[in-house]
Amino acid sequence: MSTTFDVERIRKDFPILSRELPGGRPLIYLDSGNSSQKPTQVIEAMREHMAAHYGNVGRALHVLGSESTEAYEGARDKVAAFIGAPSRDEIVFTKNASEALNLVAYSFGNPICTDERFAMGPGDEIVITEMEHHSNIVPWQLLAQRTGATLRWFPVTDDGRLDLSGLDELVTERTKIVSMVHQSNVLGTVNPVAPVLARAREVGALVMLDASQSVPHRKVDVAALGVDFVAFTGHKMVGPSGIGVLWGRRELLEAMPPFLGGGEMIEAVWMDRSTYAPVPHKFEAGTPPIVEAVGLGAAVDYLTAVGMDAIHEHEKELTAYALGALKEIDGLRLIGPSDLADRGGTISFTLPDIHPHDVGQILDDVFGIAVRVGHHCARPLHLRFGIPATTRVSLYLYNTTAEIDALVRGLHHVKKVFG
Amino acid sequence: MSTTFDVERIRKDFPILSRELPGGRPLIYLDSGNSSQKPTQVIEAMREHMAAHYGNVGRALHVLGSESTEAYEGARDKVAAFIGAPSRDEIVFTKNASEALNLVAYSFGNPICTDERFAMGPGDEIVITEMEHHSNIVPWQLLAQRTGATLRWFPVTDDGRLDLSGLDELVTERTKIVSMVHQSNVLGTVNPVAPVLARAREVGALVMLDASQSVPHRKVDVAALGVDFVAFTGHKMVGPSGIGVLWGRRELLEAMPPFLGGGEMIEAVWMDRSTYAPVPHKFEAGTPPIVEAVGLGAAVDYLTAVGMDAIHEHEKELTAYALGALKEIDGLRLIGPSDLADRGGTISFTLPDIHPHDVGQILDDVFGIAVRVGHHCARPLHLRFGIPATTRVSLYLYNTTAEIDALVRGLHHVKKVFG
Amino acid sequence: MIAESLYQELILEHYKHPQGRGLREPYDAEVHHVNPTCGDEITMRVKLKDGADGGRHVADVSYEGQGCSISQAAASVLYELTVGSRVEDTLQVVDEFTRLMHGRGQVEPDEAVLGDAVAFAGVAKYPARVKCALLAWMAYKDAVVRSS
Amino acid sequence: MIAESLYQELILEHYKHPQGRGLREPYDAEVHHVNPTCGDEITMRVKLKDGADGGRHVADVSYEGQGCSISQAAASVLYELTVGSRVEDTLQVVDEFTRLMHGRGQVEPDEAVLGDAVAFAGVAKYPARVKCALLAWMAYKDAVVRSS
Ligand SMILES: Cc1ncc(COP(=O)(O)O)c(C=O)c1O
Ligand SMILES: Cc1ncc(COP(=O)(O)O)c(C=O)c1O
Repeated sequence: MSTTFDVERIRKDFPILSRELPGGRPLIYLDSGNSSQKPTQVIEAMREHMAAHYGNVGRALHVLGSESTEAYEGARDKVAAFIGAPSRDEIVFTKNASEALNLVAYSFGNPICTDERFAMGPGDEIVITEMEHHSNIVPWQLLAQRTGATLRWFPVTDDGRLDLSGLDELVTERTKIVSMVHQSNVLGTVNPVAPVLARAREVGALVMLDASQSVPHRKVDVAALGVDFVAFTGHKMVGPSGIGVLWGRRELLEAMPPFLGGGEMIEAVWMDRSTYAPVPHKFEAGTPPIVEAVGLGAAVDYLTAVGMDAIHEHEKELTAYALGALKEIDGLRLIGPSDLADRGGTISFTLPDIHPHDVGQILDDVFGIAVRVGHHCARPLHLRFGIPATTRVSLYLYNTTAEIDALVRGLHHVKKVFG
Repeated sequence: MSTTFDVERIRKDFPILSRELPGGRPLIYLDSGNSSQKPTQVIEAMREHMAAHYGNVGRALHVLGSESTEAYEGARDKVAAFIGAPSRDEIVFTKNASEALNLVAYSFGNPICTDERFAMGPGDEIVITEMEHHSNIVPWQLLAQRTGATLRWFPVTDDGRLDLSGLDELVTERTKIVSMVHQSNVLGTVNPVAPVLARAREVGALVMLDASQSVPHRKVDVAALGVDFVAFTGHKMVGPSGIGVLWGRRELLEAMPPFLGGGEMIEAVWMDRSTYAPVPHKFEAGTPPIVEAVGLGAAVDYLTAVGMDAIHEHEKELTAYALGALKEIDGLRLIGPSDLADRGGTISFTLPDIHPHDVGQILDDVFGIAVRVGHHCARPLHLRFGIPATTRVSLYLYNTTAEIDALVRGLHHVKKVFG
Repeated sequence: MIAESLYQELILEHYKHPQGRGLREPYDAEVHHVNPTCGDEITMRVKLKDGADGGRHVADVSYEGQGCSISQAAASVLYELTVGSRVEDTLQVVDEFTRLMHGRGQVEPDEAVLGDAVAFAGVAKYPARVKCALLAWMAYKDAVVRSS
Repeated sequence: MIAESLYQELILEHYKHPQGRGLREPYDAEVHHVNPTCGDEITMRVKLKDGADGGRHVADVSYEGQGCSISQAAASVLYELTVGSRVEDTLQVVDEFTRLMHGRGQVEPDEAVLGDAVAFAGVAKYPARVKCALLAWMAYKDAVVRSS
C-alpha cells in the first residue's frame, strides 16, 4: 500500500463498515460498483443542511432560501471543478446517471428542435457497445423505436475489450451519436475514447460517455477527454442516492430542446407558450435534489481531500492482489481482462457448476461478504459470454487486502458446500 | 386551537424552527408551500439508513441490499396507505412532482404505444387551468408542440375560483386528458374534482390531479377522488427533496409506454429489444431515491401520527386567524378566496405601490419572516390578475397565531418604510 | 450460521443429482417460465392420465432449466412429489408450498402435505430467493391448467 | 438591522420620486430588458448628441418600468448620472457599478466614479437582488451600443 494512503483511517470515516451483521458477522463490503457507502462527512453535511439551513432554491429571497441556493449552486461549482468542466453552467443535476442518459436520448428526434445534429429518423444510426449497462442501452432502443432510427453496437472481444476492428464500418456518415461506457461495470475494462472520438468527429457524430464507473475511481477530465456528453451518478462516488450528473458542452446543451417541463426551467410562461431558462436550469424542472446536491458536494470534497490519484493507486494495488489471489480458486473463470492495463477494480467471474446466486448467498450468510451476483444490468454482455450470471467483486477506497483474503476463504467454503 | 393538537410540541420536532438567524432574529417560517421543513424523525431516519443499512435496492442479495430494499419498498407501502391507493404497485417514485407530471405527458403521442387513450395528434386536445403551477403547464405545452395537439384551459374567476361555466365546451370528445391542480399554490383554492371528472368520463378523457399542495395538508384518498393520475412531492410534506410520487390506475400504468429506460425498469434486455418490468418498476429506471424514500416513509409516519385531520383543522384555524388579521392592513388586496370554504392555508396578496420583493426582503431582513414573493411558478395566473407578483404566506402544522401576529407587525413596518 | 437453514443437505442432494430431469414425450402441455430478476429459467412438460380411482393423475413431469441450486432442487423435489399422484393432491402441495414461501419464515409448514419440500422452509426468510423456489412450482401449476 | 444597508434613504427617495421617468422622443435606440426570475421589466430609450468637446454626450435617457424599489430607484439614479455626461464616462460608471454589484459586499466602491449610485453598495450582499439593481444599467449599456 502506498505510504500516504491510510486505509484504516479512511475506514473510520464510513460508519457502516464497523457495523456488525446479524449473527455477529463483520461486514465485508465488496459491492461498491453497485453503490458505494457514505462517509460521515457526507451524512453530516446532509443532516446539518436539513436541520439548520433548508429552504427551496432559486425561488426564495429569505435567509434559508439563500443559504440553500448557495449550497446547491456551490455543489455545482465543486462538481464542475472535480471533472474539469470548462464552465459550471455545463453541469446539469439529474436524479441519477440513467436520467442523464435518457435526457440526451430524448433530445434527438424531437420535432421541437430544429438543430440538424439532433434530428433523428429512418436511416440515422445510433452506436453503442455490447458491454453497456442497461441504462445506456434501453434509452437508445426506445429512441430508435420512436424515430425509426437504427441501433448498432461494437462487439466485445473474448478477453473483455472493445472490438474496434470494425470502427470505420460501424461509425459512418449515418451515425448521429456514439454512446459508450467509460469503464465497464462488469469487466472493469476502461475503454479507449480517442479512436472512437476521432472517427466520430470525422463523420460528424456526437459522443457520449457513461462515466458512472470511472468518475468515482480515477481523475476524469471532461475537457481533456474531448467528448460531448458525460453522465455519472452520486451514489457510486460516496455521495447520496437521488442525484446524478449530466455534463455537456454548453453549445450543445443550448441547442437541445428542453426535456422535463416545469418550474425553474422557464424564463417566462404564458398559457400557450414559454421561453426557457439558460442552461443548466433549462434541464432542471421542479424542485431539484437540494439536500442530495449538498451531499454530493461533500462527497466531492471528500474524494478530493483523499486524492483521486491515491484512490486510483490504492484500487490498482487491490486489484492486482485480488486477481492474483483468485487464481488459486480451481476452475474460476474471469470475465474481463486479466491484466491491469486499462482496467479498474471490478472483477467478475464464474465457478464451474455453482450458480452465482448460491455463491453470493453463502458469502453473505456465512462470512458477511457483500458481492453482487446476476447480470449486473448488463444482460447482453452476459449473453455474449454465454453465461446467465456472474459473481462480481467491486473495490473502492475503503477496501483492504484482508477483505480479499476473506473473499478467497469464502470461495473455498462455497466450493466445499457444493463439492 | 384544538385541544389534542399541541403545536409547541410539534415545533420541537423541527430543529430548524429554533434556529437563530444572523443578527439574532428568530426564524418565522411562512413558506411551506414552497418547501416544508423536516422533523428530526425524518432527518434521523435518513442518517440512520446511510450510517447502518445502505445498499442498492432490488439488485443485491446481501444483508444491506435486503435491508435497503425492504426500507425502500416499505416506503411504497406507507405512501400507498397514506393516499388510499388500491394497490402498492400503483405508487411510482419519481424525483419530484414535476417528473410525475412529465411522465404522464410523455406517455401521450408516443409511437411505441398503441393504446388509443394515449394517442395524441392534431385535433386532439389537452385541458388544463389558468391557475396551474408551471410544472402542470409546460409539460403539456411541450406535448402539444411535439404532437400538434391543442392546449386549452379553464379560466379563473375574480375571486380565485375555477370558472366551470364553459365546462361542456372545453372538455369535449376531442379531449384526451384534463390535468388540473387540486389545491392552488397561489390562491389556496381547493378545486371541485367531481364535475370535471364527470364530464371527462362522459367524453372518455383521462383526468390527472396535481396534488402537490393538497396531499401534505389534508386527507387525500385517490380511490375516493376517482381520478386516473395523481402527482405530489416529498419535500412539501415534511419529507426530503429528491423524491416525488406518481399514483396511477394500474391498468393505465400498464398500458402506458415506458418513459425513462435503464436498469431496474426491464424484464429482459437484448441488444436490439427489451421487455419491461411490471409496474411500478417499469417507471423507475436506474438507482431510485433510496434514502429519500426512507425519509418520505418517515414523513408519512410522522404526518399520520399527528393526524391529517388534526393538521387540516389546525391550518384552518390559522387561516381564519390570518385572513382576519390581514384585514387590518390598509389597501391589502387578497388574491384568492376570502372565505374559508374549499381553501387551504395559502394566502397571497399585494400592497399598493410596494413591490412584493421589497415586502419579502424587509420581512426577512428585519423580522426573520420567510414568505415567498414573485409569481410562485404561476405566471399566467398572475397575468390574469394583472399583477407581476404577489407576497405569499403559506401555513403548515408547525405555524402559530403568534407568527401571524409577527407577520402583521412586519407588514405595518413595511408600509412605514415605503410610506 | 444462517446459511445452514437455506442450504439443507436435501436441497444440495437434489441439486447435485436432479430427479426426472430432461424433456420427454409424450406431454399434454409445455410451459416456459423465467425469473427476470435473476435469470433463472425452466421449461416444463406435464402429461396427465386417468387413474384407476377415476381421478386425473400425473403421468410425467419433465423439465430442463438453469439457475441456482434452490430453483433446480425445487424442480427435482417437485418431480418426486407429483409424478404418480392425483392432480388435486399435487395442487394442494403447490398451494401449501406457496403459502410457506410467502410466509417470511413465520409460517409453520404442514409436513404431512409437503413431504420433502419442507426442506425449503428456510428459503422463506430470504425474499430475494423465494422466487427461485417457486419457479418450478408456478410452471407446474400453469402446465397443469393448460393440460386440462 | 441588516435592511438598513439595503434600503438607503436615497434609494427610497428615488423610488418614491423617480427622476426622468417616462418615454420621450426623440431617441436613437430603444431596448426592453426583463429579469425573468422576478419579473422586473424596463423599456429604455437613449438619445446621444455631439458635445462641444468633440465627444459624444448623452442627450436624454427616458424609461418606463415596473419592479421593486431597487430596480426602479436604479433607473432613476442612472438617469441623473448619465444625462448630460460624456458617453465614455457613463460607461465607466456602468463598469464600476457592475463590479460593485458582483463583489458580494467585498468590493470597496469608488465613490468618485459612482456618485449617488454608491447607495446601492448594500445590494451586493443580496445575490437575489443584484439583478434588480443591474437591470436598468444593463439596458442602458445595450441601448448605447445600439445608438452608435
Ligand atoms: C401546485 C404545484 N405543482 C407542482 C409543483 C412542483 O413540485 P416539484 O417542485 O416538487 O416538482 C409545486 C411546487 O413547486 C406546486 O406547488
Ligand atoms: C456503467 C453504468 N452506467 C449506468 C449506471 C446507472 O446509474 P444509476 O443507477 O445511478 O442511474 C450504472 C450503475 O448502476 C453503471 O454501472
